[in-house]
Amino acid sequence: MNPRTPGADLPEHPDFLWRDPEPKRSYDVVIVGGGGHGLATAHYLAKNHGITNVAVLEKGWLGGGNMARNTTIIRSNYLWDESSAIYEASLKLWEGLEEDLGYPILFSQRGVLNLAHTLQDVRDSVRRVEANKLNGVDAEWLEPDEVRKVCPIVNTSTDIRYPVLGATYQPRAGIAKHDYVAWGFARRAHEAGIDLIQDCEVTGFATEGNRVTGVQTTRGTIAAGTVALCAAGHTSVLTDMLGIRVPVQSHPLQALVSELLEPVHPTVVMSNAVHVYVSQAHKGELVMGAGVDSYNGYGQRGAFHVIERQMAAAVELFPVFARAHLLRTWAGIVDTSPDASPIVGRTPYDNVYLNCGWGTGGFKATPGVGWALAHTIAHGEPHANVAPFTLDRFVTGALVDEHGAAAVAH
Amino acid sequence: MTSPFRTAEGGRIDRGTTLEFTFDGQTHTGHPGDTLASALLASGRHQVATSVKLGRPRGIAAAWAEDPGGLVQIEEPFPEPMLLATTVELHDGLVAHGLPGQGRLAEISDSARYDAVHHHVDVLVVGAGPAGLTAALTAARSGARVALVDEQSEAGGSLLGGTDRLDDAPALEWVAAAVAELAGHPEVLHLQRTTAFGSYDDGFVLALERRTDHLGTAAPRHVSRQRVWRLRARSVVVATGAHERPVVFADNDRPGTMLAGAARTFLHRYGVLPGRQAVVFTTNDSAYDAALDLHRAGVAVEAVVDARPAGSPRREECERAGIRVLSGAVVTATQGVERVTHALVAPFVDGQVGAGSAIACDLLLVSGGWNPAVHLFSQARGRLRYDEALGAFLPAEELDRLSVTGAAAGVLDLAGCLADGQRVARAALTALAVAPPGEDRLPTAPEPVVPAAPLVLWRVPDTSGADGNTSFVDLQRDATVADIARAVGAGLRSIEHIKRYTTIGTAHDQGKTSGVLASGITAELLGVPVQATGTTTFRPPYTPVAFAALAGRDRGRLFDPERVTSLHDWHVAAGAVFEDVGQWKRPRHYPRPGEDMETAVLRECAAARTGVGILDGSTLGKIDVQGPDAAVLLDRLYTNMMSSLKVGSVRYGVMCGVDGMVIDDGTVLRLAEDRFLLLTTTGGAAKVLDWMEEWAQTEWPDLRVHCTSVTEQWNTFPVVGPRSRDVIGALFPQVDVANEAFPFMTWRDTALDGVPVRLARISFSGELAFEVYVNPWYGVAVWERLLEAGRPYGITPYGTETMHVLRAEKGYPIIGQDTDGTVTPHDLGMAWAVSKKKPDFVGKRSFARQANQDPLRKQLVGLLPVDRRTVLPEGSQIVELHPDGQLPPPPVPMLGHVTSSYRSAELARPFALALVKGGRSRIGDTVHVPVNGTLVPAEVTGSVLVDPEGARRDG
Amino acid sequence: MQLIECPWCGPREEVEFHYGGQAHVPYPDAPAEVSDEEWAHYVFFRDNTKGRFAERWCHSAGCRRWFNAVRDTTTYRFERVQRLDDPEPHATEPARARRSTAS
Amino acid sequence: MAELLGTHPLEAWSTALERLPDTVGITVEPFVAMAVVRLGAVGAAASEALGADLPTMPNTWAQHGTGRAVWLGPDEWLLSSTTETPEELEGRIRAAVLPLGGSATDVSAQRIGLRLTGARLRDVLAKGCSIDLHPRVFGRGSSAQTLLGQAGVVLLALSGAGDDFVVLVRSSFAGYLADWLLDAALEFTPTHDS
Repeated sequence: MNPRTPGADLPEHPDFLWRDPEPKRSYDVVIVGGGGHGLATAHYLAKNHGITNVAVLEKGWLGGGNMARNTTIIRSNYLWDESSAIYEASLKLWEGLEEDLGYPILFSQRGVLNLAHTLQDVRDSVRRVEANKLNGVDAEWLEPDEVRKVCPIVNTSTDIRYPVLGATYQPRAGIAKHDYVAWGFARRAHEAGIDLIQDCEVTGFATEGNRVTGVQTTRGTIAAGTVALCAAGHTSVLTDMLGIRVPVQSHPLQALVSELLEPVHPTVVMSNAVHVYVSQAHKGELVMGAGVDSYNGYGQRGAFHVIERQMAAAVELFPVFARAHLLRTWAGIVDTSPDASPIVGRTPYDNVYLNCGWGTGGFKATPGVGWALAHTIAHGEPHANVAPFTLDRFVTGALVDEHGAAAVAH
Repeated sequence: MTSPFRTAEGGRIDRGTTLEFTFDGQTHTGHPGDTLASALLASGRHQVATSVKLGRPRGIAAAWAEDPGGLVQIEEPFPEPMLLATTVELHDGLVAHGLPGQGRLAEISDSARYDAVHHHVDVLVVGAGPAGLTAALTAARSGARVALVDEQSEAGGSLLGGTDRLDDAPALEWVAAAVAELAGHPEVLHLQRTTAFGSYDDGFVLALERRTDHLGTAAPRHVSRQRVWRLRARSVVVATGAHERPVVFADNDRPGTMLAGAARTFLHRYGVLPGRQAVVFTTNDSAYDAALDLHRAGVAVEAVVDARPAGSPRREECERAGIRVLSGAVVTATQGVERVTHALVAPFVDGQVGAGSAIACDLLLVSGGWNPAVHLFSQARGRLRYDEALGAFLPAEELDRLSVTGAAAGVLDLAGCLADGQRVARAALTALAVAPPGEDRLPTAPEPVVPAAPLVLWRVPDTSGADGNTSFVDLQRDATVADIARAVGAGLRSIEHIKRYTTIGTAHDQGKTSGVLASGITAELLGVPVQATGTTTFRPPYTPVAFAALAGRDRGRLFDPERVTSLHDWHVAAGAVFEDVGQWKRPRHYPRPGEDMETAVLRECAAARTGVGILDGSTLGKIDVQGPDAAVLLDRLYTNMMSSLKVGSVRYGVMCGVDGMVIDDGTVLRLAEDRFLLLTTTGGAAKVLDWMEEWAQTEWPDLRVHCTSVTEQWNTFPVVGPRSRDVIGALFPQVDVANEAFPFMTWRDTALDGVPVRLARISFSGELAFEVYVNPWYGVAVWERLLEAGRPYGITPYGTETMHVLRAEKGYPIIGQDTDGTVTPHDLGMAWAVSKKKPDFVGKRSFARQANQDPLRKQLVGLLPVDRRTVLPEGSQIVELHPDGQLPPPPVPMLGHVTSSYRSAELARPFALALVKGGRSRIGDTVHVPVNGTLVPAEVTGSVLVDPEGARRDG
Repeated sequence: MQLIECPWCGPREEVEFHYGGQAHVPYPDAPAEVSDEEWAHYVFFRDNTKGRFAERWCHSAGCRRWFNAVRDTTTYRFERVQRLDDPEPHATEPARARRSTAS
Repeated sequence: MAELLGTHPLEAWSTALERLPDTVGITVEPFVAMAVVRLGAVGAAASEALGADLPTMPNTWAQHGTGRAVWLGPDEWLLSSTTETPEELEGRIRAAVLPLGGSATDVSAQRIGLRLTGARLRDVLAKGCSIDLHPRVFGRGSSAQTLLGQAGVVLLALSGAGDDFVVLVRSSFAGYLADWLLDAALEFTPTHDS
């Protein structure tokens, strides 16, 4: 028999992951949302703070939202101090996560290139690289010939519509296998005695003054000492129940995957001007993200013209992709905020914490925000890494405007 | 090589022509009409590849897109990864090989053409089988606009693989007549080799037409290889048939194991015997046709193994033919190495497997029932229900504009499909208020033998001792019953988790045969109804589509429009180096032979500062604003007062978003009491017009004002420099260009040879300057006249780079370069442009927010590198002065960044503009700018470095 | 890819339209008099309804007219479109009383 | 001095366009005066002032004096004139509609026109125009502002047979659209291998 194709399969999952418990009547902490952020928060509550009387409520299946739908890019080369701080803290955790979780999450630090196609792209890129260096984030500016060395298949010829003028490069950036990450956190949380409750949709909250006393669900009312909302695109559905206004809008964000291909793409490439971001995942499939659909949508699907435009950009920048095949398309629901930065921390309710607005940054922030949110819950004080991302920055005007500064999405 | 398994006659191949192709390095032959798979089978080859994970031999198991076995890599005529041998039409010179797992992309770029076409119809029928053809005929006969698309090379669907008869003649004669009739209807579009791969809202269906693939190297290059049809139908009829489902048992992946229906297709359509000695294992009646047909074709059918205790009414037929029928029995495993040699058959009573025996065979046909191809229905968000009797998922609801018919709707007999296709088409027409045709006769199909109820059997209990580790559910992923059992044992309940744990359904075929099996087996293991387990979501595309096909013609030059001014050809001829500004191509500089950009720009700057230069500023956005309330609208949208501007005068203005951040700036010419001409930034033109219209339409509909884009209506040529007055004076003698007669920030209308020209004293450089506005019809002519008039003064065309240097020396910001969406007019030092008089304007309220009062807001200032040599890279960050010249360890606090930086001919040193925290209060300070590892000291200055007193603008 | 009914031009492809977010969020009559918080709500805060949602759209590649629509954000289906001068009152429930955002 | 010569943005494309077969004919329309008219209520007064009716049905155009009147929006039209200069046209229209609260703007150079004729022309347009151009739907007198490829256009049907159109496009996109059309027409061009 021929040997198996190297790389074309994945490590086995463990023989046991978690059990499906019946919800108890009461928990010290109830985390709403069984995605990456909720599960990571549960893990660090137990690991760092010994808080284990915790329930994670998931309306569907664990890790089934954006966690299962994103393109798994992990990087920390954001412009502003506040952003690079949380994402770099997260990246450092990623670097030890396989060990921490005892799970083969396939974190692969293959680097990320953010291409520049216009003189303004170049200015913005240099600005970001210089800021990253001063913040201790690995970053460099590459000229086109250096870009070609890092990723030979990028079209660096000067006669294309928007020639590559250079790129920022973060060598420590990379990708991981999203399901493995979610399940790694879930298994650890389960082992710590935390209840992971699936098919449990929150239908309302019982409140007394400025406190939430219980969470009403399709599986009964659950009393809660502290509540953390980690519902990403569905955050507004929950905050509407609480009468809290949150400045997030939920949009479809599509992604797609090709068939398995021999290794051709050694890194991660992102381009804003020619909108494309692509990596070649562990089995050999090309994983790509498309643009955010313009309108609000909870449908986990988008319009196909967005995909077509994405393909045009992909073939323009990577001519060798011409006959790769689109195998599957899907969409997540990204919760975007006015300044393209997250909203984490206190709410008008003393015992309710908010975690949303991550837009396209949610996956890469998973361990970082889990760590910080667990700390915030445990101490009743925002962790330094999330402190800047308050809800009331929109009132004071102290935004952390990542798209204003041409931050690279995703 | 010969084709020993080719039948003597029959099939829909052109035996008169022989094609040569190469597979795994071996040369084979076939005929037009063959697929790569049928040609390989004809040569006796079943194994195509080895499996991705376990390296087990895998062969052709089906006849079309549902085949989980036969993945190939195409090498010639052009490398293409991972196609199914069953869907590759054979052509001369085809070179391919089996694919163990990963496909290979060509190193060279694909020169084939691809395109997309929009097409609108009343009724779109997907699938040209019996139901689809009938539906298409009914729709066509009503005179409606119809499209019929089918993925195969010819119409007929399941009829191509059978011996059915209609109107007492071979059914394919009816197919031919139907196709001919459709061709006669002018409003019918009939496309074969066209796969509907995506179904979206409002009757939008995407289909991929493979136009030239089957022609191989003979494909004409000016015709697109593949075409995406963007079909917009008022009503969609899905007649996509059904996929036969296997039953899972030990070593069910061994080559020679094939779906029963596929064997019939290979026999009848391609004239190929898939084996010599067959065992047929079934849970339903349909496989009996395969047994009988193969028997008639000379295959020794050793046994029909029917899992149903009562067997089938067709048993007698088989026994008359001398075929042994074992009812209440199953195939438990296969034997063989690279090809089936034996099927292990055992009695099957109450779900228990008894002692078995081996039956020799080189072909094992399997039928576990049929899965309706509900993909397009499900993609359109139709709900599915599990049908206990069929053991399959069926449409559970009627969708607006989309209906399902025939086998796709669970109708599995020919007469039923014909009637259903007609019924659905007539219903669709009625819903569209189109009168269904009067004359719409259906062909008569023979009465079908009433079939016995099928048995729903997902898997045969594994008695091989392998514990389900060789009972394959998803062959492409090497995923087995044991894997599902492990997933369930791990605590997983959701089919989505099971899919991710086992990777079932994630491969090339996206679970066409494995999806429902996985649901069934999972439900069994969990002890829940299949309905509760459900399926994973069906997502587009139905079958894989090449990236290039989706990119279509939006590649190369057509990837994104290139916008140019009427002078573009002149710029090219003048040797300009261009810069992309939005979609515009703008000359960045005009190097002379031997000049690099730096020298060219220094020369161009010197000309503008000491003599005269000329710029093509035509890309600036221009908006004509008219109406009695025009001034009111401008007062509300600009931070400064525009209503007080006098007719004949010009004013610079700034616009902010509601958040108080600068979004655009430019000059405003008041043409009349009720008319203004606005100039915007090049990149901001569309945005500003949209912005103005949005406010005017949605917020202040009472205002009597109209905005019209006139960006391309006017060429704009700034003539800049101390000698500009001489040039303008010379070309327009009728205009009094004296400062008193024609002061700064005013405009005058004049004409040149009868062509109206507008002159405006606007300066973006601080120098004496005149902007010349003219209809672009005459742009080149006027530009050349200006050059002519300027020759005595050495008039020098300059580009955006010089424009930037000149404006930066004067501290004029470029919105989007010196601002980033977080900058207010005050931050730019433009409080003077923010009206104190106006009660309100868009953005004003935000200025009062706490963060806007912060003394440490970033402000625009100048930076002068102390060494007078270093050109600070734009984007550089600024830090406090570190006297020891060493940076402390990170994080190092940052003060701001360099937004613009140039070498100045005028200052004879480099300079920069920067946004610096509390910048204006730091003027005079020295800060550090890290540049490639060294700290460059720079002095913070005011932002206006040249002619701060503004003495030059009047010449 | 949807067909969107422009109240003037009739059904056109989604790509011809520009999305304008929540409808019926009026510019404050006297911005100078509203609190920072009220102002922030006008500038940054919009409903993010799951289900029927009153929105603004502009037929930007066609007649360039803005219009209102009621669309279901879960199915994306347009329930109806209205010209801005449509006298009919808009079709969404009034926003419920909100808690303060300050914390 | 010599009189100022007009130059057309598509001069460089003229030979390529001339080579096209009649089934996909593309010719550059001569420069004509064009003006955008904005007018709230269109009634007898307007018709009288303008000396002609403005089409009030969306997606239509009508002959207007020596030129055309194209519906662009509920209060917006594009008027052209083959006999007036741009200034004359704007001046006349503005004078006529100003008293009625309207406005007029010279846009003669804002767009250029291409005449598209031939039996396969609809197939060419279908490669980038998403609206239904079937003569049953888009017959003579129909017009649409829409996208052709990635360029915004105004499309006019001049015949009832779907074989005669005028496309108006922003001048700065003219080159892109010409390239796009030539590329789309390639398969209908009896060609040497391209």
